[in-house]
Amino acid sequence: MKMEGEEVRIGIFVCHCGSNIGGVMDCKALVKYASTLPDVVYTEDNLYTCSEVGLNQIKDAIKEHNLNRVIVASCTPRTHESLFRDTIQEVGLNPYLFEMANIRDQCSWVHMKDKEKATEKAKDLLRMAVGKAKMLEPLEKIKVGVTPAAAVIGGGIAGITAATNLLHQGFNVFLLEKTNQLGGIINRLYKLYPSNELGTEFIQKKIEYIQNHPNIEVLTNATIKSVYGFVGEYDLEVEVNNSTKKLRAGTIIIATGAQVLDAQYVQEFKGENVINQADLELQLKNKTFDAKNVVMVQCAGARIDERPYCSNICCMTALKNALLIKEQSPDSHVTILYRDVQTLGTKYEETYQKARESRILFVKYSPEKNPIVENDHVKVYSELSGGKEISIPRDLIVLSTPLVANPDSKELAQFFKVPLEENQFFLEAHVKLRPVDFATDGVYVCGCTKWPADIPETISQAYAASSRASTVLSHETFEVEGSTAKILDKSKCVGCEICIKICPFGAIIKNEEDEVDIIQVLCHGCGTCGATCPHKAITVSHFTTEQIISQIHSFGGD
Amino acid sequence: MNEKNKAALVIGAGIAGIQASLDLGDMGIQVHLVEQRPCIGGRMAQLDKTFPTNDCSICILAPKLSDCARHPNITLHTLSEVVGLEGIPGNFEVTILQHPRYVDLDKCINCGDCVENCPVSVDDEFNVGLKKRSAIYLDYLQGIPAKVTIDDSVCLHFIQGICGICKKVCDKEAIDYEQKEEIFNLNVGAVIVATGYDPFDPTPLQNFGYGSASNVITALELERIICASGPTDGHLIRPSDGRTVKKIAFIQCVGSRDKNYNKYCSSICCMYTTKEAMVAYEHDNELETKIFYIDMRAGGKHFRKYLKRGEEEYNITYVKGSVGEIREDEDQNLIVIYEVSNTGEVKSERFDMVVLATSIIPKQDADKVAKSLGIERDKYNFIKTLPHAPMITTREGVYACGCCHEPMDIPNSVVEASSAAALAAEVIRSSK
Amino acid sequence: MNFEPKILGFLCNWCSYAGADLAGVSRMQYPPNIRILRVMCSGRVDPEFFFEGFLKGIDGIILTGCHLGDCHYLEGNYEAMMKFDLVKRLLSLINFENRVRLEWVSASEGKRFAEIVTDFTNHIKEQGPSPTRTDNPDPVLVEKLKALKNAAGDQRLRALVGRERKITEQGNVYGEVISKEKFDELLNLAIKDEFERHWILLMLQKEPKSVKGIAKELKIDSSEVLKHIVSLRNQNLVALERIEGLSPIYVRIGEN
Amino acid sequence: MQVVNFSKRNELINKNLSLSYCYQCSTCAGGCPVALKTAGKYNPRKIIELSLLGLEQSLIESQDINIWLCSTCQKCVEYCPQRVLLTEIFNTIKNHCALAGLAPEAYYLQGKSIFDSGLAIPFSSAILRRREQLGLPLIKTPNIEEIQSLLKKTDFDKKIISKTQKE
Repeated sequence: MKMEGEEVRIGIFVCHCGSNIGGVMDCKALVKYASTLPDVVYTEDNLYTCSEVGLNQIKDAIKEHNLNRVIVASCTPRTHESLFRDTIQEVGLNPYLFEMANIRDQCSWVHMKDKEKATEKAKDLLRMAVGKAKMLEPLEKIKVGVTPAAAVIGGGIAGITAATNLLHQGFNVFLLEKTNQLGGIINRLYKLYPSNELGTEFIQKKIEYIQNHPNIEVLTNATIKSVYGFVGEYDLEVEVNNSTKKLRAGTIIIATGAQVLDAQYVQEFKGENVINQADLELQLKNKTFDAKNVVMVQCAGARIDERPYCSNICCMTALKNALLIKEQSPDSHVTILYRDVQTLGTKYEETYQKARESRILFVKYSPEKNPIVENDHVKVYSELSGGKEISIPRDLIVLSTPLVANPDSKELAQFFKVPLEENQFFLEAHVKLRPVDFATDGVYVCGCTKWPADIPETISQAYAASSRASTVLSHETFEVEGSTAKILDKSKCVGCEICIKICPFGAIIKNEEDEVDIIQVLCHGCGTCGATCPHKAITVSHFTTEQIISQIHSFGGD
Repeated sequence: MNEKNKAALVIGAGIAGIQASLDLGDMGIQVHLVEQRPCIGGRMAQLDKTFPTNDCSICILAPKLSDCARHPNITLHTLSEVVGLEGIPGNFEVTILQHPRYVDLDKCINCGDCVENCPVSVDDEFNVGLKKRSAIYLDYLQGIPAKVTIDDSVCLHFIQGICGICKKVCDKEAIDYEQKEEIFNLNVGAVIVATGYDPFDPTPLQNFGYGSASNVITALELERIICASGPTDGHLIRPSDGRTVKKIAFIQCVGSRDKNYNKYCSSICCMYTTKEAMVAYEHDNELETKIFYIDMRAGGKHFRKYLKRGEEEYNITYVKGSVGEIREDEDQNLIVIYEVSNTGEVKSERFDMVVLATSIIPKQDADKVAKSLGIERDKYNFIKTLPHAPMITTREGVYACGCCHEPMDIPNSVVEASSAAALAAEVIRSSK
Repeated sequence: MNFEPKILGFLCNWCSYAGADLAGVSRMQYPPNIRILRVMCSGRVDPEFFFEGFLKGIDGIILTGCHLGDCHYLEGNYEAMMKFDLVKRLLSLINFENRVRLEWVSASEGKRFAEIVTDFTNHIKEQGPSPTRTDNPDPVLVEKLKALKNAAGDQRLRALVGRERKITEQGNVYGEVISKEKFDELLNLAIKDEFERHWILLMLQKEPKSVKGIAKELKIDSSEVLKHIVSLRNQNLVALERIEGLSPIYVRIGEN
Repeated sequence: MQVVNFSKRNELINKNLSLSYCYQCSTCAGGCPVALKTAGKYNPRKIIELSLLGLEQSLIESQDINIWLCSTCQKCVEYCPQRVLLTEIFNTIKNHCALAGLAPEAYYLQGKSIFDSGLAIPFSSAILRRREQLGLPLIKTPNIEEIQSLLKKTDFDKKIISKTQKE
């Protein structure tokens, strides 16, 4: 695909890489061969093409011989492509008009004993590089403007923390809260671990701070009605107290939290005076707690077929409350029926030690023989005694019920086109290395929205989400690689939407005219859409079908 | 974007330090990333796979390494350490000591000629001593910067004044024996500490036989053994006789949750053990694995599902309860003595290999680092942080992330790295 | 027997290409027959590419990507797997399925990459040169390959495979999930149809033919050919040219 | 079905705070030579578990687990990651049993011998003859009164009466 009116002029630079390539294959013969290839107008070999000398030679040759494509045959593009691209750009050549032939890592080094064949292979690789280079097109990096504001959805500790950090960094924030009050779950908690602070005091200070900040707009009773746009420019329509409000933000942070499963939904442990940890916290907070024999049941409604996950925070919650009970009434007896005590790290394991030393009794049970709640005692089959039945006196049962996803999580996820996992928690881009990102750029997640997390964890994640958001908001424009998907021929598209469905980044959409369109800033350039489109209406720049086929043909020979 | 912005200092270029640097760099803030070792990458580079996705560790790390090296806002200082920090948040003066590499970074092309010809052979730290390296060496194959380094503590030129082969064989004239230690100062607005952890040496736990029974190894050693680019090319074989392994016992909480050594929980062992057992099984589908645990700690995302898969698809048996003793028989098999806790029965069972999930401990030089930064440590020697904002240290403007302040897995380290970056950005941006 | 096969390797940038580089850094030796073509993701590899390669006399083609779950682009390698499966099914119609391979190679598996290449090269050596590579390739085989290439580029198979994961995992537009077995059955039928239709089109491109004439060359039942002709006529790809005796003669129309 | 006895449990913890440290890791059982020999019939972890639950009936009355098999080799104490002083806890329990007259008969006989003669193994004429043949010196008879007053101070005399003797 030649540029109109311009003849393709390819320059080839063969690197000896000292003896790494030069010691194995005949670089002079390679250069000679290269000069015979079509559209090649200039060739040379360098001892080290990547050295200052080598790079200058490339630049000089481009100017002198009017080269408009450059091929370097040397090491691997994974380490050196960017260097050579920058070099040709310095003398005004579009950086995408560059191609590499990997004749070291994938040739001289792996065929050291077969010098002749290595040289033959290198020739083929050069020919293939020419095949690609002659089809290369100049590409521009894509830029979109960024609105320096974030919309934070959810006014609990996660949302408040993220919002505060962004305010401190100098950005504007819209904080959207579904209920009429900020603070989320913490409003209902008594004391917090591991600091033992009062929950309300802890959160009120933070709420007051942001409410008085000039650069934030806090919207309570707010429901999202619609979302348009993409990274840099999201337009949200929000219903606030029966009126519609429109706002624009460069990034979105989802911090909607989760819900505590109510004790009544746990079939296994029904009975009089059966509550959950959240209820217990309210009793402790309102000083209505009055029980002598308390039995807590861990994993109540969790780690079962219906809800197979561990809710992560219940062990520490139970330990905290058990210790508070012991503090309040040292003569009471607190028993914790557990499956595995989850007290990771330094402080939590210490809490578990402290709980044992404070005479809290721990009994391990197995779900095959669940504890049976009776009126004044609990029958327990201690797993460590081979399921022997023992009875524990009780007047109160506290179930450690899991956190469950919000019922409207699916709806919210659809607004932002981000995925949920099987328990309806939000699914991040990569559990390992992109824990608060989504595949869709510009949308971030933190706290219990994505998995049960305690307060310290939630705060860390909230800061992390604001950091990620700041990487976008800090720039006036958001820039992406030029090698993205593009529609080749609109008339070929039949609107089957297969590309939309397979794109993991949400980069392909149907626009207002009901036409398939690519949001280039969201495209990561994998090219799967191009390989998939039934009508070949879409391709990916820099790895177009024509370019690849040309490479294949160059190898196969005509 | 704003030239008035102060730079940030990040200490430690493991996954936490790298993520913090990338975030700050992407925010348009200049970053000085200081790393003690010759290459960046840290512990994660040593791992074969990562849980719960069983991603190849280097595959997902390598792009971040090169992003870091190529980032216009990030300056790498390898073989360097921070020796002093003066000043106030927004205006710190930091002193850096850079050790000589004896190799010109601009000239070295990592061709390996010097490495091939170096006559010295010493234990390779990256492969936890399971492999040898030369005195001039590349930290690890995929390491960045992809440049060699001379270890002057073993190099014959430096200890005996002889040899000099590397200098002779280097076409690029990259070897420079004259390089000296350098001390320089940087002005930064905020500091992020991400110095990571060391693995605990289980030798003192004599009942487990590490150090005396050669087929008792640590989890990190297994990680290298099963890694395709490790010392055995990824063949799961016994150190004693090279025989393939058919039955492995994994023992949890080795040195962790133990008042005699480290009272705390190391947080990651339950999960990485299952991962190692899975990966080992992928090497040999006849492999039988038992994992001895006290409490199976799997609260993270999809961790329970992961363990279930281990049990159902990878022939892993989870045994509640730790092990009393490990004895070695005449064939160097290991006899593990343990209680079947639900019956109370005590059994002895033969295994080909035993893997100890050793705890995470503060870095050997945690003391020095903390002193030079003027920050406090907790009773375990980890960096002390606030309970509700675990990145905030005792010195304003200095933040910690990852295992330097508490044991944690990679996702949490990455989260904390980003959050430390957010806090550092607050300081830097409010103190222009 | 000094056959040096021509082998093409499609490698994804993030895992496999890095693994191949690692083999180099580690100086692992393998046969010099492979030529590596870098793509960003194994999912980029269009089924057509394989046929382009074989038509140009390449003897074996290997596709490698990140291990499942490791894809840099999340799920591109799953898409690669679906497409490769289609390619294999198509190639089996001309007994070429042994000339392609799909492997997962991670960035740390330099040795594994070298082993795979060695093994695949030896395997292709055993297969012998591709019949298309000889001086005088069997024209029927070439026609078949062309027909397969066109089938792989045709919207019907592409749409089917493009929807495969959705249909077999999440369900079709009616919400019904079709089992993998059922899907494969459908796919095989479609493959057979498309192959025959594209072959017919190529044939008619050269010269108009009767149903009987086509059936004879294709070695399939006339009723099958008639079915194809009806379908192709509906698509405006074939038209009735004339009637010869009692036999209608068909001709290729429209663009290629 | 036994009921968790919080006062028994607290009583034991009050005597040995380290009992509360236990998190039931099984290291003691796995490291116990007697447990290995008896395939776990004697099992230090189970004794600790029963103690934590205050299950007096199993622990003392019926002696489900034979606490008397402990050889006091201290391996469990050495290996315990939580520094539970198992053998001390066992002593407390043994003393409970002894006082309740529930210890094995041999312990009472031996205790009585110490109380009566100051000797764990009383002289027999055969031993004395043998010593003479080997030219060993005569053994001095200890001051029984002194010993007995010491033993009484520690309630030893009350512990050496077995259940059968009581009856």
